[in-house]
Amino acid sequence: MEDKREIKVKVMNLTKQFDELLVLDDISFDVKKGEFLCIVGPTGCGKTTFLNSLTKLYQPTKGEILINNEPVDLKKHSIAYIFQEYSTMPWLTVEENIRFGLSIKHMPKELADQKVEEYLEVVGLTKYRKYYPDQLSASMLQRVVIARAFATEPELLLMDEPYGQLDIELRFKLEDELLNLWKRNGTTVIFITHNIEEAVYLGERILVLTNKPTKIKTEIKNDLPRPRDIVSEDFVNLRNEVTDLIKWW
Amino acid sequence: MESKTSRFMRKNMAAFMTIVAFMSLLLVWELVARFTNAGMFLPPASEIISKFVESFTVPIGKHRMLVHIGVSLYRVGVAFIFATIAGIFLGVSMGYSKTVEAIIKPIFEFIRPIPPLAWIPMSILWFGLGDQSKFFIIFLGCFCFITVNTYDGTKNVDHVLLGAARMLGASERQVFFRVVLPSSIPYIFAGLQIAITAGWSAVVGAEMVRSDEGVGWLIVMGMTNGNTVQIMVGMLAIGIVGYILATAMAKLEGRLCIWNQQQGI
Amino acid sequence: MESAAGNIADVLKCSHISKEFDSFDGTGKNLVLEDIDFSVKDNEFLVLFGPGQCGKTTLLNILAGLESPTKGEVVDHGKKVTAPAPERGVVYQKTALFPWLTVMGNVEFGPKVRGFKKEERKKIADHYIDLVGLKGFEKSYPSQLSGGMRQRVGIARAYSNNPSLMLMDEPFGHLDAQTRYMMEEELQRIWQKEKRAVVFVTNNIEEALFLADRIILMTNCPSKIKKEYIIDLPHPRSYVDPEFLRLRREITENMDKSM
Amino acid sequence: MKNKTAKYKYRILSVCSVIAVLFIWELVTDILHLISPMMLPSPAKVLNTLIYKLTGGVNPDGATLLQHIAASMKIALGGYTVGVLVGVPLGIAMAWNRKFEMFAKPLFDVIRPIPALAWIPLMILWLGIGYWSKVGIIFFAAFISATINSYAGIKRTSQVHLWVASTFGASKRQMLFKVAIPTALPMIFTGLRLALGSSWVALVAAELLAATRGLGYMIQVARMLGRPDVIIVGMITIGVIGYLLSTVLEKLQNKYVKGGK
Repeated sequence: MEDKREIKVKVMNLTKQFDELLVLDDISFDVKKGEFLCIVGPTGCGKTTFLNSLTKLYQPTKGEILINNEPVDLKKHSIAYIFQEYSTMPWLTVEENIRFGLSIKHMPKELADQKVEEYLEVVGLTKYRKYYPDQLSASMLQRVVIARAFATEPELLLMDEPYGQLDIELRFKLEDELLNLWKRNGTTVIFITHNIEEAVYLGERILVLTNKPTKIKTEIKNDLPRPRDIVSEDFVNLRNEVTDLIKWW
Repeated sequence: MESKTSRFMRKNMAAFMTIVAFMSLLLVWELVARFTNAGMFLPPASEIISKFVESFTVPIGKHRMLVHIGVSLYRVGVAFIFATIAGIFLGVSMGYSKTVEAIIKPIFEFIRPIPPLAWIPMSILWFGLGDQSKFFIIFLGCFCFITVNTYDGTKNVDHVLLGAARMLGASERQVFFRVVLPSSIPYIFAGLQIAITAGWSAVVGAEMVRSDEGVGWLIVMGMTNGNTVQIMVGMLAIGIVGYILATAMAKLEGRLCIWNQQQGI
Repeated sequence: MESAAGNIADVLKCSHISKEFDSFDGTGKNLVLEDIDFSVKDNEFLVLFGPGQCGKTTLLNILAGLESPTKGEVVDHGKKVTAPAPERGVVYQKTALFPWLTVMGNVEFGPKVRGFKKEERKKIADHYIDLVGLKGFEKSYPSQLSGGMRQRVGIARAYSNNPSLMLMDEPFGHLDAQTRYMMEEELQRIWQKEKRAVVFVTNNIEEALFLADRIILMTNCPSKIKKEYIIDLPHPRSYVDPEFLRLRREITENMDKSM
Repeated sequence: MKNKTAKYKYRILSVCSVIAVLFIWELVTDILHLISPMMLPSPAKVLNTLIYKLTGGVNPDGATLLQHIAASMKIALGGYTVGVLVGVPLGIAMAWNRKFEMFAKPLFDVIRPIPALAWIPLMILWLGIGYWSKVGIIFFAAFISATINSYAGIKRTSQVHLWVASTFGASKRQMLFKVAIPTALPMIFTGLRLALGSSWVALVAAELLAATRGLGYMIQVARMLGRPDVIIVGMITIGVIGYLLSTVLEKLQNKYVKGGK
């Protein structure tokens, strides 16, 4: 069935070249408003360059990125980006870390306090509000970063393999939490990962990338019913389909 | 696509700006010195540079510039070598054996805060006014830094590496020589780098208090007979040699610890 | 099911192992391992699987002799384990390679400290460097290798001492999902060629099921043995084979919820 | 249990070694007279000179120990404060603003290798041997350390943190105050401690050369008048004060600067 939602993000001929090395090669695609798009590619497919160029952290060599049909501008559009490396601020407590985005956006104090309380509750870290990052476990650090991103209620959320280091049982727990937040806030999410099972579990649509110079190999619709059962027949077939497109090992 | 020339410009922009900075500074200095009364205090740059070049041929005091620098370097070199041997030996033994640490560390910690130049009066009393007392001062200046850094290096060796070596069948002696020492090298070199600069500063201090030649003598003699140009020439020499010593030690570390690229002590 | 080849003699036996540490604030003690009993058969690939970071690495260190248990003992071929030894090779999560030695230097370290002659240890080193697929990288330093390659050196280094038991502490923990699949297949290949008893620690269920002859499911802190699973799926195994997925669901459901 | 007793064992060993050194020092000087008091006074002599100087004794240098300390501290803290107030902002500006860095860094790198002591003759020639020349010397000592460490601190800012800030739409100024400076704070404090150390060293040197009061002056005069006991008292005081100043700053750092070693 045709997805009638309006286009949130439009990427046209995105190319990125570092001196001689061509990393992103003429990539074009759209993302619908409120869509959960997964992007998966082989190891070394320049996924961080991809997301950084999308947000203009890296100036693209060629091509244009539009959000709500205007060129992307970090000061105007409310975007949140969760990086692969740990990005909590070691000098701030859990509470202050979550407030970081809000204070940058000069949100009035009472509204900011209320948002911080709300998202401390959502990720279950209320008890740890006064802790510093070096006192927390890996999974709790990821929760702080997710709460910080969602607290600003962004219209677009970018995630670069945030759960790579967690063990399976914990990863599913955080993925379900993410899906709930996505449904609740109607955020548009672009989730990029190496883990094929994770992409199939989360995404409404999956973009498959090639190796460097990175292009879009193909696009796969994924309308498996939620909550998805990783053991079910259809899930496994879809996972195999994506694996065969990427498998290099 | 960025054109060839503009990329060339972008890459060499830094060098270009540096030249601009220097030129403008020298120009301003020249104008101020020549045309305002500050000239009495601050001789023009051109005069200093020409005097500096001239000092390599025309002697100041008994010797030419190269001899002054040579004497100072000789004093630093000798003291630095002794300090390195003593510093590494003491640092390693304190770091590796708890008993040695318990005995020596308190005494060492008591002496460390005393600046080397504060020892000058005592060293003149003990060693007289000659080179010996200067060696002692410079030795102290370098010795403390090398010992502390070596001690730190030996103390925080990665325990997992010690475990790995023992697992592979290494005896305690082999663990010491094949793991503890190599992994302390970056720390030792960090100590040597600080020590060479501290040593150079100590020789200048020692020579200023009492000497007949050397860069320290140059500037203090300039002071006594009010010769600002000689002071500035001396300071230029001290700065250049100081820079060369520091970069040489850094290059040496780069070559010897190639494996240490990513930690980059 | 008994492992295919080799005698049934126990390579390693540990009985009633417990371990407690002084807690950070120095008041009480926190118990990390509680009354652990199991033995490792010759040429058996045993996986210690459990949530999070509690106790598994400590248990492995105790088996290797790097740490001593508070209670209980570990016996290797009848001899009490009190110190690390070449018979029990260890592959660490953070690889623990000697950064100042080249790949060849690292792999040769074991034979060298045990006094092997130059050509002898070069032959051993070349064999294992080739086995883990690092031919041509003998001269490079660890800082110049990727995560996966560094782990291969760690494996080659432990093997070069010809141990009767290989202890592996989440060696692929830091690798991305796809490189991890590759390294698991690589380890299977190496293990088939160089049969040894292996004790492999991991918190990744796919990895445990892909590699193990037997899985010991550990509880959360303090770690106790919860359940044992014999895995007799034929090799090479597939992550998406129905029986594999069924076992995976069953073990995950039995697992403690980590924090 | 095991490591508790070990800790005590080592502590006792340390105390014994200090006592042993003092005892040997006493033995060699007062008891066996192996070394002449002109070369090395006995600890007892040093102790009562210390007490004498502390309790109002003015000779041989014409001021009590406390007056010397006060004179030295006044100069040291004067030069230090100015040096740090100039050095820290300069270091931050050089590290944060590309264009300013290209312009200022090379000039700073020219001054940097010149030891603070080398400025003494120029300062004394320009400003005489009084208060201002010494403040000038100490300014250089503090200024160089403070700049180097603040510069290094800002450069240590992690790229990921900057990206996080910029995706939230932070301006360059917000990124400086909310990310770069907090990351750099530990290094800036290290700079403050190092600057204090090098100021103290430069001060002693300056007072050795030309001063009318201060600890450096005291030990220099004591040498001329053959009073090694006063020299040692002076050296111990210099060491103790240097140590106290650095510990005070360390305590401040641990209290106010959190996270991000």
